[in-house]
Amino acid sequence: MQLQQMYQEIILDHYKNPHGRGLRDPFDAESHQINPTCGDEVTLRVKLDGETVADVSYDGQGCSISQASTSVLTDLVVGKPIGEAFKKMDAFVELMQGRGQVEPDEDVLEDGIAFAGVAKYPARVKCALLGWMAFKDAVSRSEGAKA
Amino acid sequence: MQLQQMYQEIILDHYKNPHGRGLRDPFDAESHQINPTCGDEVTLRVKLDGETVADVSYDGQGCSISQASTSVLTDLVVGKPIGEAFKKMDAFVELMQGRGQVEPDEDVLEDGIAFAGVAKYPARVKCALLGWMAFKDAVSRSEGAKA
Amino acid sequence: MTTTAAPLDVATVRADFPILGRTVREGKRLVYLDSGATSQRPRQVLDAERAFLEIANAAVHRGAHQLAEEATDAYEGARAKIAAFVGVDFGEIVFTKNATEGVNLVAYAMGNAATSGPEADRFRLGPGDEIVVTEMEHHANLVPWQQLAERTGATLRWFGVTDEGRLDLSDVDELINPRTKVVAFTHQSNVLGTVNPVKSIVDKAQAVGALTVLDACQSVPHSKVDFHALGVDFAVFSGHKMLGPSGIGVLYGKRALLEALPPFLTGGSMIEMVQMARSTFAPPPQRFEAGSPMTSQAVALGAAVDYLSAIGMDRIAAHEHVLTEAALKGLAEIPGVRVVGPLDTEDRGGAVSFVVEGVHAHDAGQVLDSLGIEVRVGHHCAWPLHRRMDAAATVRASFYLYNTLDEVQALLDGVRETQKFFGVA
Amino acid sequence: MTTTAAPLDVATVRADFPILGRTVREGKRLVYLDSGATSQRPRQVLDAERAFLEIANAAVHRGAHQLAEEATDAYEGARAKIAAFVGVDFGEIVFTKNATEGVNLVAYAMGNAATSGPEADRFRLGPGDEIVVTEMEHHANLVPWQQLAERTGATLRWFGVTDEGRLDLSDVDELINPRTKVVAFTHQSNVLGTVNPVKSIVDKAQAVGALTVLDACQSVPHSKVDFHALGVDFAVFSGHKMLGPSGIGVLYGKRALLEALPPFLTGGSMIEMVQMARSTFAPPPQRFEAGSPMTSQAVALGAAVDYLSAIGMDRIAAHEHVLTEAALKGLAEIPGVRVVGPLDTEDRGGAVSFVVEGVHAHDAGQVLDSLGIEVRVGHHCAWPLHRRMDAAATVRASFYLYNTLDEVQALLDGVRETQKFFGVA
Ligand SMILES: Cc1ncc(COP(=O)(O)O)c(C=O)c1O
Ligand SMILES: Cc1ncc(COP(=O)(O)O)c(C=O)c1O
Repeated sequence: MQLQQMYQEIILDHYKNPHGRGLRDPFDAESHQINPTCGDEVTLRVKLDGETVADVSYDGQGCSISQASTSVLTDLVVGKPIGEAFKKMDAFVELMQGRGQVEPDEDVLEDGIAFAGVAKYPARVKCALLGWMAFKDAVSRSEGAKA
Repeated sequence: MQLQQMYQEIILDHYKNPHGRGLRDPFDAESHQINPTCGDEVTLRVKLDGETVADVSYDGQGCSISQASTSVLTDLVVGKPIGEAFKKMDAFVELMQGRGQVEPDEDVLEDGIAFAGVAKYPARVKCALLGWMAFKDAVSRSEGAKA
Repeated sequence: MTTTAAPLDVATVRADFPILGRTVREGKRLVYLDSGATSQRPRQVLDAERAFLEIANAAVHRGAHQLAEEATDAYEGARAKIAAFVGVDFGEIVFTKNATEGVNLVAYAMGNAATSGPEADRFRLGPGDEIVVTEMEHHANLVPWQQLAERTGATLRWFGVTDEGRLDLSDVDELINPRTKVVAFTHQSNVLGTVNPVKSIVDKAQAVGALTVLDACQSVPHSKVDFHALGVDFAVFSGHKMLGPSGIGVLYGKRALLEALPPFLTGGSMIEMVQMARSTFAPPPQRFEAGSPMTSQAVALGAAVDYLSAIGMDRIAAHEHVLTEAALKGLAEIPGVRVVGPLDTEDRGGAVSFVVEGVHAHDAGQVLDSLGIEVRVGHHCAWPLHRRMDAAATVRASFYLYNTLDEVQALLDGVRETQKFFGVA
Repeated sequence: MTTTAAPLDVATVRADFPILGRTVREGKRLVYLDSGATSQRPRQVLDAERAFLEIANAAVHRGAHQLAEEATDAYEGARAKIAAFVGVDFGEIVFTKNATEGVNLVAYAMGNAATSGPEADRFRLGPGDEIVVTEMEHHANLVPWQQLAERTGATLRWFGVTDEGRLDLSDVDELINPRTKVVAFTHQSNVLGTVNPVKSIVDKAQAVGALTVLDACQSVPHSKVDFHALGVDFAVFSGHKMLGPSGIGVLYGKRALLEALPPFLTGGSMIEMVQMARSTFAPPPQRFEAGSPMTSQAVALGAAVDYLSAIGMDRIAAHEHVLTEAALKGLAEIPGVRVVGPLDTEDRGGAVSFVVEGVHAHDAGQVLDSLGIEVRVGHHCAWPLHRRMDAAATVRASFYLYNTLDEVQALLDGVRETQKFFGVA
């Protein structure tokens, strides 16, 4: 059944038990993103330590896809150099915009590969990217603040 | 041939030899009417003598239909009581908007019955009514001026 | 509501709609419950538009040749039909691209009164003047008024909504006051289904000399509506929600008001006289139809109105009433489901929005979609209303003449399935 | 102009257009020479629209169900095709109801800059600023600028036209000056056929920091047009003049400009966030597409672009070139006929307007119509141009890919017949 392909166990697990959820101090920058079609929102904070993503904390409301993908995000980027985090982001965006034609690399995306099925539903791609857009925005703000 | 039905000899005669053409003094009111789709225009003056249409004079540019119908107008209304002139106008308007279904009364419309064929061409009805609209407007202005 | 006419023969109706025969998602039969967003088109409407395009297509109003005559007749004939359908005069109907343009037309034209002559005085707005809307408006009947307020310095005010999803009229005499210039409100909410008391709001507005603008997008397609009887000054609705094409909407305006209203979009066909430095404008409705119009779309909307009229708006309303009642009753029986909007069918149309506790609307919609049930999820362009009703997003089922009780049952089963899938029941 | 491609097979093309098989006025074969007003539609375009409506019709962008996905893909797929057709990026194409709305959108959005943030500074206009148009504009690219000037206090100025029907550029350096904010002009005149030197006007405008708005209504349907290569900031064209449906037009805008441009029509689908008191707006192109869009019409316009591309715009231009040359040559041979516009085919498209001395255009059109020849008569929404060319009204024949040399001959014979009927030759 298609539905199970989309809602992989991994996604439902992250949805029910989100990693790193809650807004924490200290942080360098915060971003608030909205999905205008459904009103889903995420507020996400980034704390950098030199070139490393020291912490990502977030809060928000939204569907299982947006919540789970933000949870996976924290697993993927916290503790990583910014460059590597952005590579993972690019890989995730490519996967999501691939309409189910892109083969995900588990070494890069880890639990993120579970979203491959979501990529077949264009209306849900925005959900999966909501947290990532906030992350991108927050990093550029914190870099901007430092520059 | 349909064309001859539309362009009755009477119409072409009035077009080539218009009656009462030229702007004259004295007059009580003047009206300027435009056909916005083709830019045709008529300027028409009315001189009333009590309840009687003493004179109608006009100038303008336009197609054979608009020019001929204004020429016929002067024949029909000059020297007539306003009430009778308006009855003729109503009969002419009814004829023109009748899509060729209205049988014109020669006693009322005289040469105006020649326009029966024009009524079949909705895009030309405005042309045939241009002078009449100016007449109606000028009479109401001159009555307004006197009231 | 009772009706003496024979009930609708849904099977016959459905046979007119080619799309209803298709399947979705691994061969599931299509259960289309999203007519509140856009309706489907019967063969009769598709055929009418195609016949026009294959026989009489030409520029309307501008040509003197036979095709242009035939096209103009078809276009203006459609206007006459549509005017009769909503109880108004031929010259009171303006074609727009959608209802949204209709609201914008009125709002911008009012703004243009600032640079118009004294005939436009009653449309002029400025600081101290008030514009009144409601908290249940679709964005289409809210944002244009926010913008008009911003451009003119007028103040935007609004009616609240009760917990039951009814308009809160308790402060009506304070809200509609001598400073009020316009009262813009919806006839039937696209989320709650609520039908508002138009006549009494119009009476209040008229008493203080305020204009009324009715959003009739969700009423005209589903019941007999007569704008003259309602007494509103302006009203808008959309073709695509009433079996007609996308790309065409209707603005109704009282003749005397349209005659005094300044133009909005300008260009060809709406002018009286043009010089390089200035222009004058044609009388309505032409004044408000700049450029080449939606010709074949108007013809098709005329055919849609014929189709609806042949069936009868009362029968359609009665049919939807039955479906709505079944949906409300069925949802009430499912624990953990909250209907957002009136729970009974009194003054209520066939939009049924709900929340499945513990399941986000997007996720619920996905499960329903996997079963072939096409509903809408989100805030349905009524975001402030969702905030008011304490729902981030809802699932909305909306019914039309081609829906069946079986489909309502499929929805109810689908909701239970959703709860099971997400482990909340 | 020469082309190496094989010439157009007109007979095959004509077979695609159902309407061309009909007769008019007592069984006369239809000679349709009014494509400048609106073109006819090939079966391929009609079929594409119908297939969409019978299979995938749904509200786009707002739904998460399968129909909505398919409809959104079809709609956005059409945008991609149309963008490629005029050499621009996907996100630079905004769908409007017609070209007229496109010009109004830019003009009103510039007006809205007054109440927008600093990002909109470059669109702001006021007393002392100048808007430049030309004397050969269609009302659609003239009246909206008159109105904008009136609303903002800016000054409207214009290029004149020479006796030959060319833009008079002698005062270009005076007209386009540091006070100039916008230069709006036509690519190809719908009356004269004149093709204007876009690139050199754009260069002048850019040198003073003025925006350019190109009316491409008569160029895009008839030749290969690349807006990026032309360098214009904004451009508009209409679907119905290029084998597509009525009710859809296109606004092109450079990405960076669209991003900074304030909204025009407001409502659903164009918002980012809505609260009762205020809203923020989506990025382009959505920001400029309020309300339910022209979904099936976009799909059909995509099919029209496919059809035109398959034949090849160069071949279409070459074909029209042959017809125009024959018409100009033939009319020159008839005493008492004056062509209004360039007499040669250099930088000239296929609109051929003329005056039959002694016969009003309406009367000439009537004789032609009685012979089955459908031309347009009047001022063709370019009234100031007609005054300038000293013609109250003209007869206009306009050609497209489905017209033949036989039809040009029919026109020439018809003109002689007209002279005979009215006794002027
Ligand atoms: C040169 C030109 N500009 C603008 C327009 C207006 O196009 P539309 O009526 O489709 O908005 C037309 C056609 O009518 C035209 O020929
Ligand atoms: C109540 C209501 N008002 C306005 C609209 C806007 O209609 P449209 O998108 O056709 O302009 C809709 C539908 O989307 C609606 O349901």
